[in-house]
Amino acid sequence: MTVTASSPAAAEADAILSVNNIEVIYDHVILVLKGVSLVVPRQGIVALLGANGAGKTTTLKAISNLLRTERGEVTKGSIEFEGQRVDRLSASDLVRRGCIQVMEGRHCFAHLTIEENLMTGAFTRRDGSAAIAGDLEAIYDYFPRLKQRRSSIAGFTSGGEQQMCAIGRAMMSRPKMILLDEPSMGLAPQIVDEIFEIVRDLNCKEQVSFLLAEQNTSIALRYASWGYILENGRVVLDGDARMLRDNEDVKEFYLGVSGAGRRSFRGVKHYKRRKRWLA
Amino acid sequence: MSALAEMLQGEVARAAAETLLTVENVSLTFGGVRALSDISFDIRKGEIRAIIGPNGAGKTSMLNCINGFYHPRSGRITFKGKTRQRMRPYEAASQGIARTFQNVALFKGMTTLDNILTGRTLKMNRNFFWQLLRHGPAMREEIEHRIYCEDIIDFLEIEHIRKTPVGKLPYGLQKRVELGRALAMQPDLLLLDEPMAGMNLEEKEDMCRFILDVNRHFRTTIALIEHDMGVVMDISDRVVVLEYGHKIADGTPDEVKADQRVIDAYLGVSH
Amino acid sequence: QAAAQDQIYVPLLTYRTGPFAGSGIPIADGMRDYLEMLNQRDGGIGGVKIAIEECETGYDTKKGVECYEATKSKNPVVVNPYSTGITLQLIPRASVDKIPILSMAYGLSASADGNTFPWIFNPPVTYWDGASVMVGYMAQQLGGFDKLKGKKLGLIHLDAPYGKEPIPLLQDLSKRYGFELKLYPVPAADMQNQSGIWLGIRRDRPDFIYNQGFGAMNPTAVKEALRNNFPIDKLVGVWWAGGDDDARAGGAEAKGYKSLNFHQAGTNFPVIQDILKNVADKNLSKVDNRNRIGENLYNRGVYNSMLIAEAVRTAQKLTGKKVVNGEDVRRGLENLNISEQRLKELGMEGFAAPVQVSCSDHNGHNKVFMAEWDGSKYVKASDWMAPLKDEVRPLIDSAAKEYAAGNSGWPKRTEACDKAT
Amino acid sequence: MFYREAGQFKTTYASDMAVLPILQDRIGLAVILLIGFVGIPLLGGNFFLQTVMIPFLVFSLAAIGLNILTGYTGLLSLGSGAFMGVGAYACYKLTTIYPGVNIVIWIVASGFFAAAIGVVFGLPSLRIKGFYLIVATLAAQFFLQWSFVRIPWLYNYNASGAIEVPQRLFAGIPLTGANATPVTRYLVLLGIVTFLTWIASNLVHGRIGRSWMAVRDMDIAAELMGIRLLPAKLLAFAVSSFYCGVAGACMMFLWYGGGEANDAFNINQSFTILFMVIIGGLGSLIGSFLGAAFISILPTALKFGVPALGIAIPGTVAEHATYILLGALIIFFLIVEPHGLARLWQIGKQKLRMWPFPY
Amino acid sequence: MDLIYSIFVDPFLQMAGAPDLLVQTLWEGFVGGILYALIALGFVLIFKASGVFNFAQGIMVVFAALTLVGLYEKGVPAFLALALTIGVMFLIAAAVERVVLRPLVNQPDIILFMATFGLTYLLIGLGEAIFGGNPKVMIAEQLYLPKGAVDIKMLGGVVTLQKIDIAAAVIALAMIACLSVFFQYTRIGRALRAVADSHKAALSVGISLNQIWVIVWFLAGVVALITGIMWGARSDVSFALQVVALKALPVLVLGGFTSIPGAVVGGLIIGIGEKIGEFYWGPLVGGATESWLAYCIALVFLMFRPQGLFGERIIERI
Ligand SMILES: Nc1ncnc2c1ncn2[C@@H]1O[C@H](COP(=O)(O)OP(=O)(O)OP(=O)(O)O)[C@@H](O)[C@H]1O
Ligand SMILES: Nc1ncnc2c1ncn2[C@@H]1O[C@H](COP(=O)(O)OP(=O)(O)OP(=O)(O)O)[C@@H](O)[C@H]1O
Ligand SMILES: [Mg+2]
Ligand SMILES: [Mg+2]
Repeated sequence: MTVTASSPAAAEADAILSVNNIEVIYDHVILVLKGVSLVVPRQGIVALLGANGAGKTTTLKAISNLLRTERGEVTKGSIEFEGQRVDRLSASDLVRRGCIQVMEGRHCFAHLTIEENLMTGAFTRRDGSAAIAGDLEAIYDYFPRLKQRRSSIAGFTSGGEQQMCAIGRAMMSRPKMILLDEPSMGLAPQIVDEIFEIVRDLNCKEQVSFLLAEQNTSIALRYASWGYILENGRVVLDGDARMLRDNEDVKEFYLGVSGAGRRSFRGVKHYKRRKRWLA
Repeated sequence: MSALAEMLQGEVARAAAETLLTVENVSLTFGGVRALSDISFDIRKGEIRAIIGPNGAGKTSMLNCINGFYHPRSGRITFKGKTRQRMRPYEAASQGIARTFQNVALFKGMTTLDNILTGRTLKMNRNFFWQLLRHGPAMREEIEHRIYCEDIIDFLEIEHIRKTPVGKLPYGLQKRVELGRALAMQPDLLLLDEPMAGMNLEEKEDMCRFILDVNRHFRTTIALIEHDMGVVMDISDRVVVLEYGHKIADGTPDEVKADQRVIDAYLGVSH
Repeated sequence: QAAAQDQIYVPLLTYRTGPFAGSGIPIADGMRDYLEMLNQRDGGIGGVKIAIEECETGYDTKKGVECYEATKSKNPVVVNPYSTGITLQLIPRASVDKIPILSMAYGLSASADGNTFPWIFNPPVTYWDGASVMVGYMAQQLGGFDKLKGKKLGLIHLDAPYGKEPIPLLQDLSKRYGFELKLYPVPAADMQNQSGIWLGIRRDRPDFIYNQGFGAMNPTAVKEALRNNFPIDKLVGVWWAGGDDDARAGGAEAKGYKSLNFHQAGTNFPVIQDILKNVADKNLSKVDNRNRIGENLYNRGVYNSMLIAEAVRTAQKLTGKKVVNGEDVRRGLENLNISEQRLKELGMEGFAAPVQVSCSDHNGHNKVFMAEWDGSKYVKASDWMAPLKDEVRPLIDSAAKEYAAGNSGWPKRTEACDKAT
Repeated sequence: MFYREAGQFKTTYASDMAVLPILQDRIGLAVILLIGFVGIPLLGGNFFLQTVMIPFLVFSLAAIGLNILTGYTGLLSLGSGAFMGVGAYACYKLTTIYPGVNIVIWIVASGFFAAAIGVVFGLPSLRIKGFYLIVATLAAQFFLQWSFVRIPWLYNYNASGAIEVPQRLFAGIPLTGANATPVTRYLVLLGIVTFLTWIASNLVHGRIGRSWMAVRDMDIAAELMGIRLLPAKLLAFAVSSFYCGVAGACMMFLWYGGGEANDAFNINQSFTILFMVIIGGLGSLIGSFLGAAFISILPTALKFGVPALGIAIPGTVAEHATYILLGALIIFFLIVEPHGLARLWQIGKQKLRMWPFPY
Repeated sequence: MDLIYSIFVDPFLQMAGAPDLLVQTLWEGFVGGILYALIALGFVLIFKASGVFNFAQGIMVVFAALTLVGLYEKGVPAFLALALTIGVMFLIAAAVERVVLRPLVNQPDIILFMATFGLTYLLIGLGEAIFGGNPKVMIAEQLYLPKGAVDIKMLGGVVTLQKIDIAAAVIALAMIACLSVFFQYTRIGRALRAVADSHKAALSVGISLNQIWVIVWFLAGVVALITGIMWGARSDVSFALQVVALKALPVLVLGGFTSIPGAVVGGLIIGIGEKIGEFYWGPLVGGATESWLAYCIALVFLMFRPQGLFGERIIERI
């Protein structure tokens, strides 16, 4: 059963990003995405949810054109950013156009210092060093921890610090759209909240759109306006975030609230098996 | 049902009397950075001990000290009654400490099964010449361990990826394989570094179940780093809280949850 | 069709590529052009066309042996390996395959012993001969063998078996005549990077230096000698260190650089004129520039092919057959006797010294001379000098014995010797 | 469709852990062995055996050796040429000192000498990693090569400075020396290669192979799993050098039949073997064979095969074309499949499995 | 006893006895080191910018020098030939980027290393096909490189400095200074280091590898040309020159793969070390030690600093 409520017509008209029925194959033989379509409205925050291996990361990489570096390719469908086909561009072209990805698993430049890492984010910018320095300060304000560690070699910083660095680095490019892959991973709860606050901030103040692949469903749905649930390379459910939050199945399996409130992790039953939307 | 649970609890409590590992006054610095200063705590046999704290607090560094990857500048670590200053990581492994890593550190070119079998290395002792033949005793040994690993694979429900190279697995499964590899070592002390990062609720629940089962059935002592407070508070017996390399709290989940310093430093208001 | 019944198949293992191509190209051109000239001018040897086939070795032993294997089935009358490494490989095979090996003034010195090596020929001289001439030359310059006492001879050599070859002989001679021998080995990887070696030479100040080098090592040595103010006329190369390119790198200042030689450079010989007329003019030569005909190494190729042709001719005479095979040419080589008279007929008067090879002596230890670089070409700068055969021969005999002993199962010579003709 | 495991159930772990669990693969291997031991000696001429098959087998052996070090253990080495040299000289010394012992025994035994030397030069590998390790192995390469010239005892003080291979019999037939026919040499070599490949396959599929791969993929984690790095790396060096050493001995005694080892075992040899391993596929035994075939046979095939087709090209042009073509093919194959021919082979099998569906 | 004397005492007595020779040896070592550094520089440039260990640098040196001399022999005036050669190097850079690097982005180092070997084969084949295998004489004079030597009387002897060596040192040092500044203090420099760290991450922040690679390979090509001129002037221009490029390996490793100053310091240590070693200790073991001494020197340094003198720290974290 597909609960797909058709996306709001307004968003359709002013989509910053639209992915139309793409198929992705790795290594010429492994079919991972089997027709995924999604739309991110301008100035929207869209969450991409799904279990491990559903294909969230793959979708984001397909959009940012990083697939090719992993011997994957988009074999069908099209991807449009601001109304133009981008699936034949290079990753750096896309960044220049204002769409940047924060990769899952941090990927800082290990041998560069934190500050140099952040500065590489500004590589495509042409608006002068004063503006860049200003943004750098802004990022240090968001992440004071980074300021403390600014001259440390990134490879030696802690996992969470690297995660902040990766997010900050992407923000340095002043994008119109950020593809965030698991931003909350490895961050302390406080920081997670802060990050999502930043997301909201950027979204409101600077009109940055977001596509979030996130495992922390409850927080993602709290901040997003629209959500897609991916399973096995297909979109199985999508809808308004509030609607998804109220969906019983989503509640049960993604939010962990059953009738009696939050479940305890200690009491998890062995035989429990999640209902799959697809066989 | 609850009787059984109580019985289990009681057993845990009895075992808890014994300490497995004590950390005394451990300090660690990198250049100018004080990663750990004067940390002391202990881990009792059979318990689940959580280590929490903000990013960069020194949690991972603490685990690294325990299994010999970092050498503390001062302080003592006593494991199973033996105190040591410096030791090589493989010595820690051979004494029965296994761990998983924050940044998945699987052997990317190998299959799931091979990764888990690697965990059995210390338990395999047919010598080089039998290995050359891979028949007779060597093969028997190999099969014996294979059976053990198959049990783990079964337990972790990763049968379907048994022969897939792990490099291409999604992140969550990689974490699970990593747990399997650590379990294969049949450790006395299992160190888990953010085992649930990057998982959704359901997968976290699965993971909790595995951890609890391991703890209950194999009596494996577990030290756990995790940022999901729900998980930590639910499954751990005692919690240490670190901040900027200092210990700021130590106690049962409920005690810690109520500690004002912990709330300020780490939990924030929403929890 | 190369091995057709009415042809004499002469494969040429050459190297026009690889790091030693600089020496390989002129030699290959010379060898080829002389045989081609015979085909054009005389219709071959004794009326039988020569089927010439080049096989590229790149001076690489593996490829060389491949070439040998590939040509073997086409009944070659003689094989010229053109690399010591390849020669060493082919020596044991020759007697089995019944193909004579002509390694002209290179290869295994011991193979001069015809009793042990009936199938291998290395005329006209061995490296030991060359080194002995060097000592003789030094004595001559100083005014007699008795003046050698207390002098220093440096040997700069490639640090490989080829380069080390003269050492035992020079050691013997240095003991005998009381001069000091200094060794300067140049590692193959550092052929073009000799400044360290030449510092040592500066320190030791040898009176003469003998250069047993090859390829890129030679021009570098000449340049380094100049850089280090070593008197260039005291630097003498073995014949393989006498390429035009070797000296040319030093420019005009290299004037006076010497190299041993057993044939002349230049085009002033009827034989070279014939090549120009019958080959180059008909555009049958592969040389990229006509001026290179007559260069030293080109003429070496010509000389080499002359030996081949004469051996074939001798074989035809001995057997009465027109189309000869490997065994016949082996006999031809054993009876090779190129006299002054014959040289004249060949258009090589003054080009080379007479050569004689015998059943027991596959080398002949023939005369050589000193060629000198005059700034643009090599000229003859001494009389023909005979090697110190008495010093060389015992060394060859013992080396041959050792070789046979080391290769247990080395066959005793079964091939009969022809009566001297 | 034709290649799939469907219907082949494994009821024991032993059968699941077999190196070739699929029936079709086992049949394929049997066919290859049959062709190798019977077909080729019967049908291949001497030229084919001598210039194609024998070099191919020798290089395969060396490539297996290097693959164990570089492909399985992740230690980059440019010293394999010299380790082959050690094997060749060891075999030469052994058979000249003890001429009575069967040469095949000495060929295999010479591997142990190479292994010992390999261990010595492997010692720095504990501290030095990645491309930096090249230096340690290059030191081995150049130092050993230098010793081959500089220590006359190694070549029995021969005037030629070369290894002079004496005639040795095997079951009454000459196996080395001038009188040995290519067929005998080929068959014995094939026997050695088959045996050693079987051993290598046992090693890499067992505990030791796993610990090597663990060291390769993440040495820190491997150590934390209880694998001691130094012994594991040194063992890899030893086994790898053993294979290279045997390959070197085979090269001198069964292929070259003597020669200047200084020249034969130079740095280019080391490079060649490394390329075989990379082109073939790091960490794959089949890859070692495929790589050896590609790099050792292709130039020969181009050189002698093209003229045989009736296209007359002068030797030099052919040589240049060979270089250009070989270079282009290397790049081409890397682009098509960076993980080497072995991976291409696997993907091919995968496609066969799916056939007639694309994926 | 004798051995100890000849190892530990005699060489130093020799040094003291003939200080002029010692100075000369040091100078030769210095010059040799500078020349090594030039080759190593080409490697470093490419390694720093793409993490590619460019085996083809040696053949690029030969190819550049051959193009220069070959054009001159065809009658092109020397400086025009120089300009044309630079153009050719640019074309090579562009072609390499397009054909080799772009499809291989984000592949393991060793694969890229292997690809550069394919490139080496290609260039050898092309070079020999175009220019022939004959060695050629470098047109040093036509390029107004100085000739001759300066003799300096000192320490009771004469130390000879070749003018071309002095020129080589000056040119090399100037070039190295420029490149260091470029890498350390410019935006592009930082981007290059990022690329070397991780292709994928660099792509994700929008660094366009394509342009950068062309720039860097072109720079390396120019360095190769200068190297070719300098080495060619020392001996001649032939394919054998390629072998010398191997010597850059210990230099690189010693200095650290990613460091431009490292290439110079490494070059000097190796250059001077091997000359002194060969000159004073070489005769004890029969000479020709230069073939391996460099590697052993580098090995000794590495045992203490596994990342080389100036290399980036090796990051071991879990
Ligand atoms: N490079 C690759 N080659 C082959 N298969 C791949 C590759 N990368 C990913 N896959 C496969 O694609 C599928 C989707 O993976 P993806 O990483 O997109 O999942 P995900 O939804 O991001 O999961 P997670 O939440 O664990 O990050 C998985 O089954 C994975 O095995
Ligand atoms: N090898 C090292 N060299 C230099 N600094 C280090 C090293 N290892 C850790 N640090 C520093 O020590 C501090 C503690 O790091 P650690 O990784 O232990 O943090 P953590 O508590 O695990 O944080 P997170 O939750 O973000 O993973 C960090 O600031 C880090 O930069
Ligand atoms: Mg993902
Ligand atoms: Mg951590």
